[in-house]
Amino acid sequence: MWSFSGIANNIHTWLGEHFNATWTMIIEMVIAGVAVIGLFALLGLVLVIMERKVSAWMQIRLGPNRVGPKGIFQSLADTLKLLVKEGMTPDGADKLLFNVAPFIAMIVAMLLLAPIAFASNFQLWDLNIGVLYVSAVSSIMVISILMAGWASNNKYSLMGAMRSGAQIVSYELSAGLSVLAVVVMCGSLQMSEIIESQRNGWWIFKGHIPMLIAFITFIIAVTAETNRAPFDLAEAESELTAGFHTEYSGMKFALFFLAEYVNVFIVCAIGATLFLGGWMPLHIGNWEGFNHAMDYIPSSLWFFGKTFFLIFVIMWFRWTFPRLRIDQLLNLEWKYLLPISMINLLVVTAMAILGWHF
Amino acid sequence: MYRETEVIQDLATAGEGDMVINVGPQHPATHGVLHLVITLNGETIKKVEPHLGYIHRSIEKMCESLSYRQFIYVTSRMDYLSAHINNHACAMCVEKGLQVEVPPRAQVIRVLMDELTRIASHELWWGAMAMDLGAFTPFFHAFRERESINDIMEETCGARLTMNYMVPGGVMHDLHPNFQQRVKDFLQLYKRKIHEYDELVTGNIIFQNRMKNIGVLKAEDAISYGCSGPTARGSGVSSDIRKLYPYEIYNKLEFDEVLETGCDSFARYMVRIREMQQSIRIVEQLIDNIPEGDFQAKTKAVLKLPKGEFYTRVETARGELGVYIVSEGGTTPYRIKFRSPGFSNLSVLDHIARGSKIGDLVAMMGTLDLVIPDIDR
Amino acid sequence: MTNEELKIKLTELLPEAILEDGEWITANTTPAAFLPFMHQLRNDPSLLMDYLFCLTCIDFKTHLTMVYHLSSTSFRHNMVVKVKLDAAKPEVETVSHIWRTAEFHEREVYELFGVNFLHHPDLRLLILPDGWEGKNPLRKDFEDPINMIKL
Amino acid sequence: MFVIKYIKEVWTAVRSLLKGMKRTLYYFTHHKEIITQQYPDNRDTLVLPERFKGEVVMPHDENNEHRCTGCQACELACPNGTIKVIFKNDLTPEGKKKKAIDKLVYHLELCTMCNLCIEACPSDAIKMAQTFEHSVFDRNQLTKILNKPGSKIMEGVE
Amino acid sequence: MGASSLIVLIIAAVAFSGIAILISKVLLKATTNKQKGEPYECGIPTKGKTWTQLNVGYYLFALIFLVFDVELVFLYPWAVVAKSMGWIALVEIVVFFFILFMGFLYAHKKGALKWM
Repeated sequence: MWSFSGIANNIHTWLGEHFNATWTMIIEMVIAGVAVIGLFALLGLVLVIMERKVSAWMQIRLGPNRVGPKGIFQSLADTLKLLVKEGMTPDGADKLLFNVAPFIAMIVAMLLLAPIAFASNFQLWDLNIGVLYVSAVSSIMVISILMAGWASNNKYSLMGAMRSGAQIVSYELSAGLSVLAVVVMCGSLQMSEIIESQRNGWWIFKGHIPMLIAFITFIIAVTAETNRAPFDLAEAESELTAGFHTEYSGMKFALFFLAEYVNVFIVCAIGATLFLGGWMPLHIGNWEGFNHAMDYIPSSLWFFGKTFFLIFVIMWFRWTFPRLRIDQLLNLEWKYLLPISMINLLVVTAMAILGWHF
Repeated sequence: MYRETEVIQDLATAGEGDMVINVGPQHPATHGVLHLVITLNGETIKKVEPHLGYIHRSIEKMCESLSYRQFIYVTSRMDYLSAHINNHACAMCVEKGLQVEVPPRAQVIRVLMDELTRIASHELWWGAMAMDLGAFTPFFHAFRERESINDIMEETCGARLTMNYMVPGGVMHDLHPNFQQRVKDFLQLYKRKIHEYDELVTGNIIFQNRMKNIGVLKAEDAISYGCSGPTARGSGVSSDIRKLYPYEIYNKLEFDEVLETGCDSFARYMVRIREMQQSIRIVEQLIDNIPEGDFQAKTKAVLKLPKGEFYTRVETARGELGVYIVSEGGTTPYRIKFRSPGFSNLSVLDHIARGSKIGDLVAMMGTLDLVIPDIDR
Repeated sequence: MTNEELKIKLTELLPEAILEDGEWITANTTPAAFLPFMHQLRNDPSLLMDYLFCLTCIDFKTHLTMVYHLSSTSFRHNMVVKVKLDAAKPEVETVSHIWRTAEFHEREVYELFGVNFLHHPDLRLLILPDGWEGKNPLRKDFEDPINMIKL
Repeated sequence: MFVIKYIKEVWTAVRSLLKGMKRTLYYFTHHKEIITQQYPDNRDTLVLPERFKGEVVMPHDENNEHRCTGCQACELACPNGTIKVIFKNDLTPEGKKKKAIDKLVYHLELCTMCNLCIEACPSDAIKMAQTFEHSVFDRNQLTKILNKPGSKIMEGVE
Repeated sequence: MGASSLIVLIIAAVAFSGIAILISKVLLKATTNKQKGEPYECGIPTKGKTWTQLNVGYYLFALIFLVFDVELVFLYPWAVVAKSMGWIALVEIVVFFFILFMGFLYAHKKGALKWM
């Protein structure tokens, strides 16, 4: 059967036959680098057109439909437009921080790709603290936003940056707590082991209602962490015009934009891995025939299907809800999500010890 | 044409840790070229200072050189969302001076058009306000209904926004033969879709939290600030000119003056939502009972108002519009004053915004339903 | 209160005011007697003119006339107050502390007609650009050769 | 009690949000409800109502004759000075001099489509056309001469 | 690929962004003028300094966050072994959460969780 891990292995053995060990490693690194860049660019293009189509259909309009068949090349055209725009730096800005900020956003987004299992046995680095790594690295994101907002020398940017600081920092807690629910259940921080523990069913089904609550708090928290509506206070276009990236234009803006979308993809991928079984196919009890049929679908398709479903949910939020106010946003976290996920974690622990799950 | 000295003055009065920030004239939430200078302490608003005049065209001065037939068309450009009602007010004021009796058919047509305009205006307000709060989808949903009203207008009046349909003595054309059918279609569409407003916006918990107890305007303040229309009625001040000083055939119609006692942004929101239903009620009463007859009274080719002063008040979608004509007996008005609802409603913004968050300011501006050409004239 | 009753009441309040009939009673007063009269209109328990719905000015070339349209939200009667001002040096007391809406309207009249409102809390330009000098646009003698197009 | 109130609060909030999501999902799946028009593509089928006020035109019949007597009623009626009538002297067949319009200049860029000129015209010489694509690269092109070159007034129109 | 993948990813991110910005620099000739360099504030020149002290009402959040984040880091190793340790883990975490929750309630009562 065709699979990503097969391709990776083939390349590895072919390189091993023709080159020595050092060269093999270097070439593999180059291939990996090019592959992630390609994935990055492709994700940006796909997610942007997806967002535009989803929003259009929810808003009873057609959406982009001129560039290419059904408008699928629209985001390519957008990229070209952004390429030829001037990415200028305002006169009063802190030039170094201003120009470094988009790089940091990109590096964070890129680093988060490392522990994600795209298909069975297809993972850049299966480190044994995968979940902790994700929550550690993702909090660097706030630094790039703060840098961008501060360096712009623009009042709107500054306020947007301050807002997002408070926001991302707060929502990290409930995201972390809901991730811990899964960790308690399977007793490991390693991505591959978490996926393996879901061979006989996904955690969202195996863990009953507490797991569902954990999943919902996770989705809400990561929506807030990626600055997506209804938690897009850092941008809040009707209040702060464009928030922290008001002064950014051209390619520097595009990098922020891309980083945002890739972040959405990553958090959805994490969510899919932890709660929906990653690349694991859907298996129901002992329906042998059904389970076999499901196994024939490639694991990468399962992974991307689940991830894109979660991305759709996050887009769905965006195009349905009004934006929260900053104090309400923090109220939601501190008065609702945090206590709920704390109690939920206790319930999950009790369930794990009692073995009240499949 | 920014006023540099004024911004500096605001800066001078700002205290320690305060930030003076300009919202507008190029800002997505001000729906036009409104310029607010806001003094902020963190996220909390300490002062809001509107600076106007970016699209002031001095319509009052222009009207002084136009004849009584011509000046009506300029007023479409004031509050362009209730252009019809503006024209209606001017036509009524001229008729008052000429002492012309408007035929019953024309009266009914005018009222029908006014109410359709009111619905269209509130639809746009609804969508735009939801957009201010960050929900984009309602805007397009509102436009679906608004568009069908615009189509009706286009068919009968020949334009979609600045209709120029009212003339002194009646209306310019008779109704289009399709008019009744199209309006009935619209009523059906509206009734089929009205519950979506509730699902998408009104009932939404985020929306309610953004609106309730925000921008509290007490009744006595509303009166003192000269608020009118939904802004005043949200504070429980009865101010519907259609009820208090009925014009045309409003005293023969059955409709309620919508009053809410919440005094906050949500009350103002609910007034407009319920007002749309009252307008629907009026349209329903009239659409099958349009009397036959002339659509325009006979008037002279050149109109001359007698020496004197004439004042008419009408209820536009935003509140009370007063047209005050001072005539010296010539063919052009000596002085015209438009008492626009937006101007008075804007003056209340500073009062209600103090002490609230910057996100609330946007919600408040949304519920005041500001149309900048109406404020600037 | 009907117009007739209003007329009797107003003669009581301010005997020297010249009352005109019309759709609404018009009381002509002088800048000197103006402010106490307005106070009475607002506070007299049988009048309670608490709603100032229009405030404007008319340039009659020889003089300026301030026009105040008042209404009562409790009794629903309306009336008009007029004050004649000197064209060369128009000055009148502000009413912005009686009706808050007057603050904005008076600023508008100040810049468009050049009427000086005494004791106004914040008499600055509202509509005209900063540093506007010269004549007031709504005066009859205003000429702007660049922006005004004569037909 | 506090806990029950808390849970109730959360539940009503979530339900109100789900209602909104149900509505958007409905539109996401029902593409028949889409109302946008594909404007430049539907030019051929786009029919504007006959009363639509697009621009002022002067209809000519097949003999290149119009109905304008040059009475200037439209010029007077216009609030913006959009129409200017320029005269010339024509010779009638009997050899007499007769005043007739040379050019009826119409400034589209000034026109507010108020329809007053059409209402004022005593001989129905002008009417509103249903065109609306008026954009040009040069503002001068918006100044139009309504009567065609060499056109004459129709017989019997006074 | 192991830890070396992090180096690859960082290089890839920098290369990607750098190349994109370089391409856009190459593709156009930038012109500058005074207005262009001004910070955007709705078309009005900014008055006053942007980099001033400002009251964000956020510093208290930062402190509370710090408390909770440290707690969260402690929870990760606990979570891994919780299932194998059995009831003792639950009791431990209940006590831990109880103390934390008291602190949380204290902060709440003090009004530290209100946005100023």
